[in-house]
Amino acid sequence: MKKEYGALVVGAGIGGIRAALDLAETGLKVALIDARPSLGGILTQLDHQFPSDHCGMCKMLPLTQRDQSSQYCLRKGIFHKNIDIYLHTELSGLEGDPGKFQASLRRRSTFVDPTRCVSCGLCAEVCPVRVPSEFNAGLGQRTAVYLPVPHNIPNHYVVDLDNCQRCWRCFEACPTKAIDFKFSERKDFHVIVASADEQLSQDLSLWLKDENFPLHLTASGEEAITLLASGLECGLLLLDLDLPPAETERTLRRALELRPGLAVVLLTGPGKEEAGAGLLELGARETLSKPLNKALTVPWLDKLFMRLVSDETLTFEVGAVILAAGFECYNPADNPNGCADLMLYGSHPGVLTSLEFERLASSTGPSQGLLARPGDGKPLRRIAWLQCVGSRDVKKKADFCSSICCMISIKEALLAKRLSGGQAEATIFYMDMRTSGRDYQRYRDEAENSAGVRFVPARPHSILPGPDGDLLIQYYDYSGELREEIFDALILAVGVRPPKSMERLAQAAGIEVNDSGFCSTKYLSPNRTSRLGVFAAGAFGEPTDIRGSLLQAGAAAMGASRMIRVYRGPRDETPEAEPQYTDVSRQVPRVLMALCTSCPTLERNVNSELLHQRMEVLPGVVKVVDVERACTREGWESLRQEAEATEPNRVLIGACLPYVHVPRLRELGEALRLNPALMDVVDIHTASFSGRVTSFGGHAACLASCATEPGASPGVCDCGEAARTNEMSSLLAMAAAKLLGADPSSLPQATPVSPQALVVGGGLAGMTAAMGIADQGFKVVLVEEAEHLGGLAMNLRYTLEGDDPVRFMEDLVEQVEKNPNIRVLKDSRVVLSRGKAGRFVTVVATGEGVAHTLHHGATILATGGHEVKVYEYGNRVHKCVLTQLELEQRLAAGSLDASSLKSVAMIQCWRSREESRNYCSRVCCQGALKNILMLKKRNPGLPVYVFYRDIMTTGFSERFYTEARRSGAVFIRYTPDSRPKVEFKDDKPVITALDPVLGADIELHPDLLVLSSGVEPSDASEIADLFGVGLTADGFFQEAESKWRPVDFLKHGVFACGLALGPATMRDSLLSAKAAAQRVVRILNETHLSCGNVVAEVRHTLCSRCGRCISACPYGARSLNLDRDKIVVDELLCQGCGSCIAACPNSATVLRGFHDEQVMAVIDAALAVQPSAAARL
Amino acid sequence: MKKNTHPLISFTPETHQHAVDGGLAAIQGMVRACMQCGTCTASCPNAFAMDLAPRQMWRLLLFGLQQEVLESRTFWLCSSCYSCTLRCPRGLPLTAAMAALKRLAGAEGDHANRKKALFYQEFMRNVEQNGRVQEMGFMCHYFLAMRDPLLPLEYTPLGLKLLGKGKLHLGGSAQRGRLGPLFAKVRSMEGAS
Amino acid sequence: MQELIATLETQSDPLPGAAFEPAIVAFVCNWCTYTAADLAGTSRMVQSPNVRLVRMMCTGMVDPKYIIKALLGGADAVLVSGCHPGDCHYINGNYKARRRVKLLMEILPRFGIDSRRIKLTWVGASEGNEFAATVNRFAAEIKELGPIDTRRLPLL
Amino acid sequence: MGSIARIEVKDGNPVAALQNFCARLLADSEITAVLAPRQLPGNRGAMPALVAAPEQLHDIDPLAPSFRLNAARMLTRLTRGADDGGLVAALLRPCEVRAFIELCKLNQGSLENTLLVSLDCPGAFSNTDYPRFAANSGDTWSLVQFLGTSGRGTHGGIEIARACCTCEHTTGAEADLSIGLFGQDVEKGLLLMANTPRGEGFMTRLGLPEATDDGSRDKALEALLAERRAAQELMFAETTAATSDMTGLSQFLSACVNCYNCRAACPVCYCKECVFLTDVFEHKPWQYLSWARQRGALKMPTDTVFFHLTRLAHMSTACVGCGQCSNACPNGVPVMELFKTIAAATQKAFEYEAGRDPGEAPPLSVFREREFPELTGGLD
Repeated sequence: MKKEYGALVVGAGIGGIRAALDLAETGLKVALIDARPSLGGILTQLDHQFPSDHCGMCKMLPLTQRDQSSQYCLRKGIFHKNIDIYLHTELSGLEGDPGKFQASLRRRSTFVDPTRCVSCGLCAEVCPVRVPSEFNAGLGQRTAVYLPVPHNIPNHYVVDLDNCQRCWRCFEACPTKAIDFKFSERKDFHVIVASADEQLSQDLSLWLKDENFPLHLTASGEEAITLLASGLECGLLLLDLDLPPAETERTLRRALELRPGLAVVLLTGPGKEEAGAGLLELGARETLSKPLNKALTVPWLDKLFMRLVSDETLTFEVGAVILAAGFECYNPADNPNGCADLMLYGSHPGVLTSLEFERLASSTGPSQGLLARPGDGKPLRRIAWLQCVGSRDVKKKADFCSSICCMISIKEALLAKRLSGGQAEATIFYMDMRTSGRDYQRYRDEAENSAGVRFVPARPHSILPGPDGDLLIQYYDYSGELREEIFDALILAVGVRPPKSMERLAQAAGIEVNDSGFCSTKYLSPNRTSRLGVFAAGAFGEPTDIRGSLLQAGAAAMGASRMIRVYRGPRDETPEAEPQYTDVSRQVPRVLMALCTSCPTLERNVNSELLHQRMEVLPGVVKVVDVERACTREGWESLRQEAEATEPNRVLIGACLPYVHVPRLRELGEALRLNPALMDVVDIHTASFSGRVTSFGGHAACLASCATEPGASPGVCDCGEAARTNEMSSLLAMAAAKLLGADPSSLPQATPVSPQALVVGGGLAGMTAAMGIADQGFKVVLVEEAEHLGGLAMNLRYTLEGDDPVRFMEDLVEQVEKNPNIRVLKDSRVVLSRGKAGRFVTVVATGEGVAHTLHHGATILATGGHEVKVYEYGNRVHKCVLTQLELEQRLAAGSLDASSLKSVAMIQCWRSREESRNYCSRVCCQGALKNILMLKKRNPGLPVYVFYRDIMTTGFSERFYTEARRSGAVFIRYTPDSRPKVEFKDDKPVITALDPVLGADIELHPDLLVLSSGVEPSDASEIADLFGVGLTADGFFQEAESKWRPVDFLKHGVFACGLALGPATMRDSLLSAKAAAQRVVRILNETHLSCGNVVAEVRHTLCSRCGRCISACPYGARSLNLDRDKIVVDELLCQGCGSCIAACPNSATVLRGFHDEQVMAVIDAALAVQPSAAARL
Repeated sequence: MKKNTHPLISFTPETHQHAVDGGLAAIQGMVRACMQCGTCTASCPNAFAMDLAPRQMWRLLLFGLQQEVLESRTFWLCSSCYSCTLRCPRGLPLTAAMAALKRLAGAEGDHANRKKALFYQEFMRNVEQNGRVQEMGFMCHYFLAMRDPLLPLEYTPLGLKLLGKGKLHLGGSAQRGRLGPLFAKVRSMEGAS
Repeated sequence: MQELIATLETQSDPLPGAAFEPAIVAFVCNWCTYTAADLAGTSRMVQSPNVRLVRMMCTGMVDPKYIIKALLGGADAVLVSGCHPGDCHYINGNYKARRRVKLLMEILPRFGIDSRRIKLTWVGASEGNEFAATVNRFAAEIKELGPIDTRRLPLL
Repeated sequence: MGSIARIEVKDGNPVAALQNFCARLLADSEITAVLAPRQLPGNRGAMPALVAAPEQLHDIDPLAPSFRLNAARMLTRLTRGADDGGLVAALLRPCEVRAFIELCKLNQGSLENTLLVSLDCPGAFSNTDYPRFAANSGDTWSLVQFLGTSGRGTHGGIEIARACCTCEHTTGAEADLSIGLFGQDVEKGLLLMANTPRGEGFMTRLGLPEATDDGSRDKALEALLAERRAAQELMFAETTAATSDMTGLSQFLSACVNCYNCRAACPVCYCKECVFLTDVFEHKPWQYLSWARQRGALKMPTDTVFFHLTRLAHMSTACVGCGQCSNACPNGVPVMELFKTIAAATQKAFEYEAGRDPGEAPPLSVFREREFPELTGGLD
């Protein structure tokens, strides 16, 4: 099987999904694979994300042309017409060059046929195996046949062959025969044994007698080869290494020549390890140690057989590859130094990892969201978090910060408070609280000040068992006092590690990994791996949070998309045509109802005749048909034929798992030329399963009647059947009522797209974004207010990582200015903008007073920021006071002689991380370290004192903090309550401050005082007004959603990136710029943008123009057109939430698919009393 | 210094320079990467008896306050259990630094420090020879080394008390000399680190 | 149409003395509670059969009319359930829904519709068990409360 | 407290004094017209008239205890989208002022284009009662006597409308200017009070003599409000008792014929067309039949209770209690009683008062992230 895809995305966590969506939305076909049997990565296990402390993943779904993808909870799964998903699949090799890679994949069988499995769970009920559940992070058990994630769509059971005991009970229990252990193929699986060991041959033939494998015993390699050459359909060759070495090697080579890919297993004895290793390299599959014993050999052989006949190898031709294999949580039990016991992890039930805590707090977790201690079930009321477990620890091979744990712990502390109704006391023990995101500090402050979370800067080391199963934690506080506290639980904020499969994956993809085992990327090309055409997305290249992962994924998608376009030539000028549907708006509704009869439960539990009869008399229903197995292609084919004959203009399907059928409805729609919005699938399966004996909306007749029949148990009697039939009729009637009222008129006309982008701001982010768009063949106008391109980044002289930012920026400016697709307007500003996604008209005025009118389909705002001006602490009065950036420039220019200095002091977080600039600027810690290391390089003995609150060296920049410490810089923590005081004597600063470690005041007389003043955004209020977007309290752009839509605005078609969006390093700016560029390409790539099927419309004759809908609309999709005095809806901005329809008192605004008439008819149908059992027929 | 008395320590670059020139520089180098997490203090079984918690001592050391460091009895109380070294997330050779401080104090310190250094030296020599402390022999050697005729009198009440409770061993040991190789190994390891 | 009437005529009144089974109409949002309900269903969680789900895109689109219609039409109770605060797929629809439910809570109970018959809950997409529990608790509560009299009365 | 002036009354005729006042307004260059009640021919009461010419002011009678319709809706037509810069001065009852403010929040009218002048309101007779009152006592003397009693007691056996008896918003401090009657000797003079910057501006320009507040108005008002509140409590209690269950409500509304006059007369029911008159409620024949089958019998026309409950949900937070619904009902359904009772509850629930403050957003248009925890059992 060989398929062609635009891109292959490895890893279907959020990073992979984001990258896949970004590419799929631009029309590229994407293969999305994951080694796990489920989608969603680690986030399937995490229910709560700050700052909302719930989920919001669905906000990642496409906003335009949204009917191309699923419209349901993204944690449950995703469907997109351009994405093919392959689960349980790993990349095994990547050959070729960008534009035309040959990717080989190995797809491990789950042994369950997804087209048959109805997730009834009978298999798991009979499975005798119990192993720790991965989904619940080991808190709880699962069976060997299990649901990997209980809430996925589609959700099919999988067999974990490694833990299977081969009792075949699941096979027998499965009502739909979905489980396939290939019993029938055993007789064709010939096993050849080449061994001179007679005992072994005898044993094998005895042991395998009952397994039904044809066994061929040969005493030499020659014989085995002869057998193979004779055309025997051999499945496995067991090759004994006790045969002469030359013979074994020859046999192996020959066997593989005759049967490429043949499984050859080496039987090794003591002393043969080396020979075995050599033959493995030649292509042998694995080794098996002699002497063999039956208890191990038979299951092994059996499972090997099942793997060999069930697993698949896939080959794809792909233009580019995105690696988004995510990360794994550090397991304290894995610690090579054996410190797990010190933490009591694994030995005390109250010591949990943060992942385990997340599962405890999850309503799908082992305690269903009840915060109770595993083991004794004690409610958790005193909980401690211990930061940096497995991070920032050189002894645990982690000279990096995991970046996510601080915020996770704060969130978990708040979660604990919430879940316990405010009763839980939460304490976080930390070294530095790394709240290094735009709004993170405020989140922490709220946790501390409003919610009462306690933050203790200490690192407890001794965790001891306390009384009553509690934990005793001892620590020295900053004053040197020994403290002991009792806690119900200790949560270890475990750091991240590269995925366990990293080595294999890196080898298969041909990429390099860094010292920490993550994918190696360069600081200033963060989305690239060491191999051209292979990109890193998500947290694959550096530990990062959701927001960072999505930015990284967006950037990777941009890289891949650009690569594909570059190597595959200009884009296809004839994009796939949107399906054309027949206009049925003038027809009388004709509903075809199809009921799936594939499930045995349905037949057994429902009175099908009665159901048919009831459905046939429903208004509008022209025909009710049975479809066998609607879940299969054949089923749909028969349905299509039925529909072609009946010519309905509405189709209602009663089946199971409605979400699964969404893609099929599209196909059926295309075949019938009927809009899928006029079709629906109802889950009748769940109702058919219920063993209950009640009817809806009336009185349970059956209870009374059953009572009259002694011995009749509920659910078996006819009344149970009647109740189920009632429930099912009611569900179908409701759906039919909704379909009947569905608006068949065609959607508003699609908006033609102006294929040009406008980028406002010519700094690093703006230029990068412009390049990202221009390189993909679209015109860009880049507007810069200043007379030169470059912005803030032009002031940088060096980076921590050793790059040359000056050169980088000069190159970038040159590339931008030379790019034929980019038109640069310097000394210019936007004065007017109108329009919507796809069609903006903007007027730009240049310094000379020339006005340019631009037509563009999308806009990127990258207005940047600057270092905060310092007017306190003697800056601009005393020459000895500098900002970090000024120091960097002076050091680079040589105007400051480091060797002449006697001591230097730095103050971090100067006037930031407190109101009114209550955010971490992200760049100052790195800036300070950069300067420290430069000073120390030039004058190693120079004393440097750094006053800091928390050092925010997230990710791999942590190692520079270590380096700065090693170089001898002294770091002194201060709090906002006791900040260092600066006075000047003889023009020299005198700093007095409290050293919290010593509990003593210190006084310094440095030559130079360097202030980390942080960054602030350029004043963007005017631009924000012009484009109808929002700003945060700090003047940064307010994105649509800080985590899930990090570069979007609520107003679609306008995007932001760089420093204007929030404090950012060069790397951050590059990532957000590339991600934003890809979002723009997504719009420009279309010739027309059409809206979704669920979209709001105004009935102008009824409208009183009160404007309630305008303020109710969260997307700004509505406005009052003053010229026409009408409320107008921008159908591209409208996401179909229906806020407007509830706000409108007289239904002057309506939502397609949810007209009042429809909803009220559904309510009527829901409340219709079904005939009772006694009265049926 | 456990109570927050906030004494004013005044730094000038000059005192720091002096410290760097002195013997302290090498020890500073051992603990420079310290980030004051306090794991060492938390792990130290003797921290309760120390006048400066280990974390505080490293701090003084990094500030270059040689006198304050050497006046402390903290490093003398280090029993070389290596807990701190094992647990330090920065992988610093803390026990070695303690030992280095002992040596520095012995070499450069004042009378009080010499006294402690000698006590420590004699204690360890005694242990190395006997496999455990032979209190009598140890004290005799210590008194001799101190060359202070009045010193034994200071210890007489304590000695009698211990003797009364049977806590003073007067001599003779089957363990004699067995710890030699162990001490040699530690010496070589500390030399290497 | 004749057939329809004919079928409808086969219905009989509830048997006297039979246990009361309430009819509950649940307006649930597409993104959170509907998926939770689907999860509860596909996971075969035991849940009360008394609830009919009416899928809305968002609780913010639940018009007060719908709730009034359901209660007058004989629903013994109405459940409105959506995403947790801060979680709304559409930013803030659930907050708007909360105000509307508050409004109806001030109106309908004054006419003898017990306030317990109107319920607002937040159930996230992964909280299948929470949904099942909510529904079961609610159904039990309404069973206790007895049937609403709008079905019985010759209402105007 | 803004400045206070005195409107002198000559010849014991306050109506003439107010006509004169209107003339002064009209003389101001900024005022293009005056909207005020004008006597209808044949003692039928007063209806608003838009007077642009001063000589047409002779029939203006803002004091007639006739309240044929709520003029707020009329004023919205004069102000929404007006752009010529001139102001319409409107002499309104307090409930009209408050209804107008509500309508402005809903973008139906504009406070920018009007000078709101409210009059202390002693109450008015229903449309059917007024002609009887006027026939009995249609002269100035009886009007002065009526004003003196502030609408208390019966006047020739005729009581003022119940909405007015139970009204506690008898003054319109929300208007730019208010005219004080209570506690004044209306044969001698009336008070004019400025409440807004615009009101202050006009006060200066009108050149009326300054007056001081001697407290007599507040005292009279206090006494009146005490009675009104007591009456209101009684009405609430009666209505609540009568409609405490669905049977009661059905009886209460039983005379309703679904004519929707109440909603047409309601000043804050601003919809161009009520949803109950749109295709949403144009049911198919089979729907009626199916309902009839479900319930056994179906009252026609349908949806009566549904209509009133929905209307309560839609407008009770904006209800100003003017009573025009009852006034308009051809079948004597005590609509006002029901709506005012419920409105008191819903407005209290949202700490809202219809018409109190133009800056106060309608409760269903806004929300807070944390509120009403009792609805969800205290859980987020």
